[in-house]
Amino acid sequence: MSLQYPGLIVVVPLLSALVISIAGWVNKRWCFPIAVAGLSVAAYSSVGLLFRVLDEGVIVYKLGGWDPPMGIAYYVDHLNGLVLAVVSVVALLNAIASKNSIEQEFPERIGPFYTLYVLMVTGLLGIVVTGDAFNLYVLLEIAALTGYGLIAMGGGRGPLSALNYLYMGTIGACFYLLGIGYLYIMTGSLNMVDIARILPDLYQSKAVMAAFIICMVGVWLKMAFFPLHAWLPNAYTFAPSASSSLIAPLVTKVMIYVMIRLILTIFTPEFSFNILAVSKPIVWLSVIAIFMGAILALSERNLKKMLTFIIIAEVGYMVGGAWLGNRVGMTGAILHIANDALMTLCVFLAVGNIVYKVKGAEFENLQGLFRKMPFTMGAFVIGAMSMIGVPPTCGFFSKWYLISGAIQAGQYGFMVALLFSSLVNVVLFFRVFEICYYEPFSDHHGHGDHHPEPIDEAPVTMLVPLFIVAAILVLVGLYTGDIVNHIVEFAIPKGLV
Amino acid sequence: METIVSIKPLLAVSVSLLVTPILASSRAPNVREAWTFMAAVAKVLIVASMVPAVLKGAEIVYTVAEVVPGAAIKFRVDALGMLFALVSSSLWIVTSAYSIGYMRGLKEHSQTRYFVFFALALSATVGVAFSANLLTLYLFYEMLSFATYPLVTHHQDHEARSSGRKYLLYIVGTSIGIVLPAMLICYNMTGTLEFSMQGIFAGTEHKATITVLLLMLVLGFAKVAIMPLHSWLPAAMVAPTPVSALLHAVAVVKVGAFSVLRVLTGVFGVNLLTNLHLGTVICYIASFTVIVASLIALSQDGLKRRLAFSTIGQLSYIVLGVALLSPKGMIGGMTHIAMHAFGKITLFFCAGAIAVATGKKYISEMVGIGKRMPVTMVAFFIGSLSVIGLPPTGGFFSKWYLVLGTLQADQMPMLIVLLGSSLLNAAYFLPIVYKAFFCTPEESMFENTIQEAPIWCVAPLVVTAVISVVLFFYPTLFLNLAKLAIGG
Amino acid sequence: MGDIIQTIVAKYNFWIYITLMMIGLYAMIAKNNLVKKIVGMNIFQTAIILFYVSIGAKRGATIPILEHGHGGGHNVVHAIDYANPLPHVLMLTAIVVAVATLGVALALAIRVYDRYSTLEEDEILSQIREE
Amino acid sequence: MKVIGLIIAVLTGGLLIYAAGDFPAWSDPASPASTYLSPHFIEKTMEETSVPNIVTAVLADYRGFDTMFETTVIFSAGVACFLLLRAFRRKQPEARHYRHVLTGVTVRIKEGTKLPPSEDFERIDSLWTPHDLIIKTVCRLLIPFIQIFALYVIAHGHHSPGGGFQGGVILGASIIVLAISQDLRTAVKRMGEKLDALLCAVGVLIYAGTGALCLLLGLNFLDYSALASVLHVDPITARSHGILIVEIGVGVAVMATMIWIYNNVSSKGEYDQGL
Repeated sequence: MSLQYPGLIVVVPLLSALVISIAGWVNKRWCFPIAVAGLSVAAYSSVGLLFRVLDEGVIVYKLGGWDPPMGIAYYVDHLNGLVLAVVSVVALLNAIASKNSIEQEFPERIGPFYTLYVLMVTGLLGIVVTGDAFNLYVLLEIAALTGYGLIAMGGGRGPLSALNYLYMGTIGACFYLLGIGYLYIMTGSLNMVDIARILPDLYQSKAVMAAFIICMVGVWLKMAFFPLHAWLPNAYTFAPSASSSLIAPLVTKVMIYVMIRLILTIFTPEFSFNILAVSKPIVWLSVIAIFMGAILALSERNLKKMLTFIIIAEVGYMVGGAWLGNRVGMTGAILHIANDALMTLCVFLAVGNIVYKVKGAEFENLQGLFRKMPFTMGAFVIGAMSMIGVPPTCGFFSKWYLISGAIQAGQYGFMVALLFSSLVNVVLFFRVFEICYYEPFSDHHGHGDHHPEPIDEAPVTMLVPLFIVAAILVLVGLYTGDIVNHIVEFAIPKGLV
Repeated sequence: METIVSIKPLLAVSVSLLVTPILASSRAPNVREAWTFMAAVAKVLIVASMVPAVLKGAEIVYTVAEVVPGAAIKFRVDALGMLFALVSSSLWIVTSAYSIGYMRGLKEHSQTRYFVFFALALSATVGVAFSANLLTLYLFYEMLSFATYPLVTHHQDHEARSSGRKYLLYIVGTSIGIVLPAMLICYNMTGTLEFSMQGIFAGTEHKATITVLLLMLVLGFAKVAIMPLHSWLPAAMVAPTPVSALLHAVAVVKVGAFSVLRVLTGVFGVNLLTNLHLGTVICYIASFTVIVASLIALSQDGLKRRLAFSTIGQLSYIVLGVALLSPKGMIGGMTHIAMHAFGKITLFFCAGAIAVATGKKYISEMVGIGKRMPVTMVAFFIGSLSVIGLPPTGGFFSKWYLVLGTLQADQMPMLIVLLGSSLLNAAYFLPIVYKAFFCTPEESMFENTIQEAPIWCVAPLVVTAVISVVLFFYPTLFLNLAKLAIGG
Repeated sequence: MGDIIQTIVAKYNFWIYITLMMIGLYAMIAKNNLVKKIVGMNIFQTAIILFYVSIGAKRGATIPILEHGHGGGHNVVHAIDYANPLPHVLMLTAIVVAVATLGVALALAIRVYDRYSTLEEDEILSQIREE
Repeated sequence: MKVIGLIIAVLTGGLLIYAAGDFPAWSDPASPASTYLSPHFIEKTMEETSVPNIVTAVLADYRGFDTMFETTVIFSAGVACFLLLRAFRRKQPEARHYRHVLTGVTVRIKEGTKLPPSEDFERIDSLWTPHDLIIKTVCRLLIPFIQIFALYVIAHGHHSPGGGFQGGVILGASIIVLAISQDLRTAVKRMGEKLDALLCAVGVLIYAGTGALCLLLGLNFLDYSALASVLHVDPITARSHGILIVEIGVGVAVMATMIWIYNNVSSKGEYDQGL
């Protein structure tokens, strides 16, 4: 069976999404177990696949039995093996954690909601696993369309934000499609490896350069890289908790993966870094992205929205790291895909719990939360520490590699931006903690346990996944060395030093 | 040198970490405090069990995780680390006892949280002591910063919030903004962060870069409170007294001092600093802090604030001693970690005991208090002597070696600084004791009946005072450790 | 001069699609009405579809359906006689995606209209500011 | 915004025009696109899949995986529209309008109440709905033909332009015509919401299920030659049959989704009054 893992990763969620949509019309209570079962199989196969890749190297899976480049093939190497495992695990944990909030927020629409949820995961996994540039586009649109639906469920300003996201997302995806068209017209192929084989003769072509630029811009739009980020904050803020804690950790990260795939596999580092020679400006752009993300986050008075601006800064980390043009920076960027997905999940799940209990994420809703929801806040603190970059949480180590890369590349601006953003994150998160911790202020000097507010925690099903994620943050941090030596090291082509 | 691989360092660090879930979930205060004691005793025993090996010159290492090539999360117990771990873990027991008396005496809220974070802070402190490289040290340094935040802001009122902000701003701001980049630059220049006698820069010639890195690392560890990055320490005095005692006389500030020692001896190495004449630079920075802090202390009326400024000055002794780069000076600096710890914690305990028994916080309100609380004030006297550096207390030895160190290094200005500041120390401590005992009945603000603080408060301070005296007669353990630490 | 004109004529398909695409892109960014933006989006997508389909064209070739179905289909087939089938396949997908996006976009526009009773972006924004 | 839009559009256009210089001329038989992969498709399709319509073969077999997701895109759009628009708490219309079929007299009944179902009265959407016997009858007559044509398009996709998408759209259109010519309620009566939703999923399920069946039979996902043992034909013919099966699935899914989306969008998810 393990030979079929690459197929199962995408097919099982797809089938389970279809079954959910049927089951939704029969009995709503079946939806959740089916979704969890489907996502578990996907998670199991992708972790299994990662271990197989570690043993055997790149795995090619020919869909329909056709040899690439005639047919579509999956290429699973160390890079997407890692991302696959992260995506599927994040999706599974979030599905379990958000059960209650889904039932609370829209009890009537459980069936279609889970259908879209699992379809979105299918799309994201498909984007990561595929080795065909056009197939990637189709899956991109699946992930996007389902994402619009999931975001617009939020009510209020949700639909408007989703519509804006749709415009931007469509432009992004179309740009990507156009870029692939340019590559197709120049090479006649759609298979990534095949394109990479043909391209070196065409490196001087204007059309190939344009293809690269268009693809990049398209992907940047989708990942909300500054200055193309305007759609993201509202879309993520007004989405319901269950959606935002799926979309926020995964979508931008998967798009970063696509960008790295474009740089490393399709265009090769030689072309991206040496022939184009645009690394410096892009790194400076990401420096601006980090600064802007951090500064804009400071002005927010809503926890969820604040986090969305941090995501924009984090996108800057990864784009900058990837474009530093050296091995260490790329290592940092790849590592940060995994780490950022996990820590974003952690904080968003915590916010989900908070919203579930106190019905809002405005700062004034947060008063006294350390007393009221100590477990949720405990996990939130770990997530926040990881975002700040405190060892031994994983956020520290990817930052470590990113900064090392910046030093090696002589891009001190990027180093300063990363440190600045860490410091701003301290301010941001401790501002939240202060509200949760001090307010309402005790008028007396706080002697004696006069009226301890009763603990009012989220249900266990929401807490356990949250704790698992928080624990993973620390564990991944401690195993950074192994991850880098056994996975990331092989994910980057030898040519990049 | 013999190297032993053992899990003991990890156990020593994690014993208080592991106990935190039990502390957090225990409902009855007695159970909670029993666990605290058990963890504290276990910790001391584990640390102490490593002493013989270390005294034989062996090193105990344990690698937790190989996170970054050349910089694992790794423990290494050497003489200097052992000295510090021994001091901090043994003082945890005493402080735990004192905390019980203090917290119950004042009926503080959120005692469970207090004990949990106290345990966390202790884990971090011992972690710093046993770190084998700069990365591990940074890890525990940061952990300590965040674990002590809830302790500093225990009262959860407006004042606590603003102090907490200041605390974070200085401590975390410097560690992320200065130490982290400096560490990364070191790492990228040399490919390692492992502490070693020769330092990691052996063979590199970038004098300017090294100077900048040195300054960044020395000032960046702001817990050592070298001026101008000192003002978090007086602000942090809003914390409950046991917190001030352990953390601001022992754990937090000493972690800062210890980190600087590690940076000077392990990262840069004595030889390099001597060759580049960088020790002198650090000496002048430290001596400035010594003098100015002592002068400010003179003018403080709040007892805890005066103690805080005294601490700032004393911390710079440690840095000064090591920066002299002469063997005697380094021994002095290192032993000062221990000697000052016992002396200063006694003083803080006394301040807390006074607060519990009488509610007084200002020195001007303490005239004649010796009649009311004779035991406490005698202990205070002993503590003062130790901090000033007079026999028969342990503080004498560290001062003595510091003075010898200046002579050995031929640094006359430093000798003057040391002697001058000792006079200042005496000037801001002894009047308190004098006024406490020798005043006319009219001046006395207290009735003439003896009424001490609860036994849980008094016993610890008596113990630490006695230890301070004992250290005068038996200083060999710490002196030997310090001698080993400088490699002789 | 003749060369330039020849290039322009020889690649007229690209100029047409680029023009259409610019129109679509402009409409998506600059138009105030949400539905007009959707229209712009469709023009944009159509331009790309045209671009792809025009890649498939081949001089002197016919549609890529072999003349003989069952039975006599074993004559030699020359690639030069048939148009490139791949772009057509790809664009079937892209058309479907465009339709699906259009459906979702319209659904969202309806929801927006329900809430704000207008589809003009500036009016919606002023309503949001007043909230 | 207008200026920004103009600048962006011009910049993009400029880049594309600049790049177009390197493109092969239009309909150049020597262009890479025409010489690299497409000859293989053109020359080998018949041999490998025994489908004369190369587009169909590439669509459903060589790149069948794309097409499966294409169907999934449609499906997710259907679900998304449903999720976004479907009003679960239906608002009672302020008034209902009925027309007496024989006389054409319209009756307006105020909120809450309704006429008992009877042969004589038909419900109409609004007062101005015209009494359009000709349109209704013509459409009624046309619809069966449209549907038969649709089935032909699906089934004959192997040999002529057509296939699941095209046929499915035509099928869907036949029902939509019904909804337009009569009213939405009539169409929904013929093809209920639940049926729509189920058919959507079932259509994609046929496709994905065929693929999964291949996987269970021991070959890779969507490798129709695995079906040879089930269909009792040789592997090449099995591919041809496999293509037909998935095209049927596509047809079902596209039809149902078209109708579903139309129903939701045209009635704001209330399934009462259409356009």
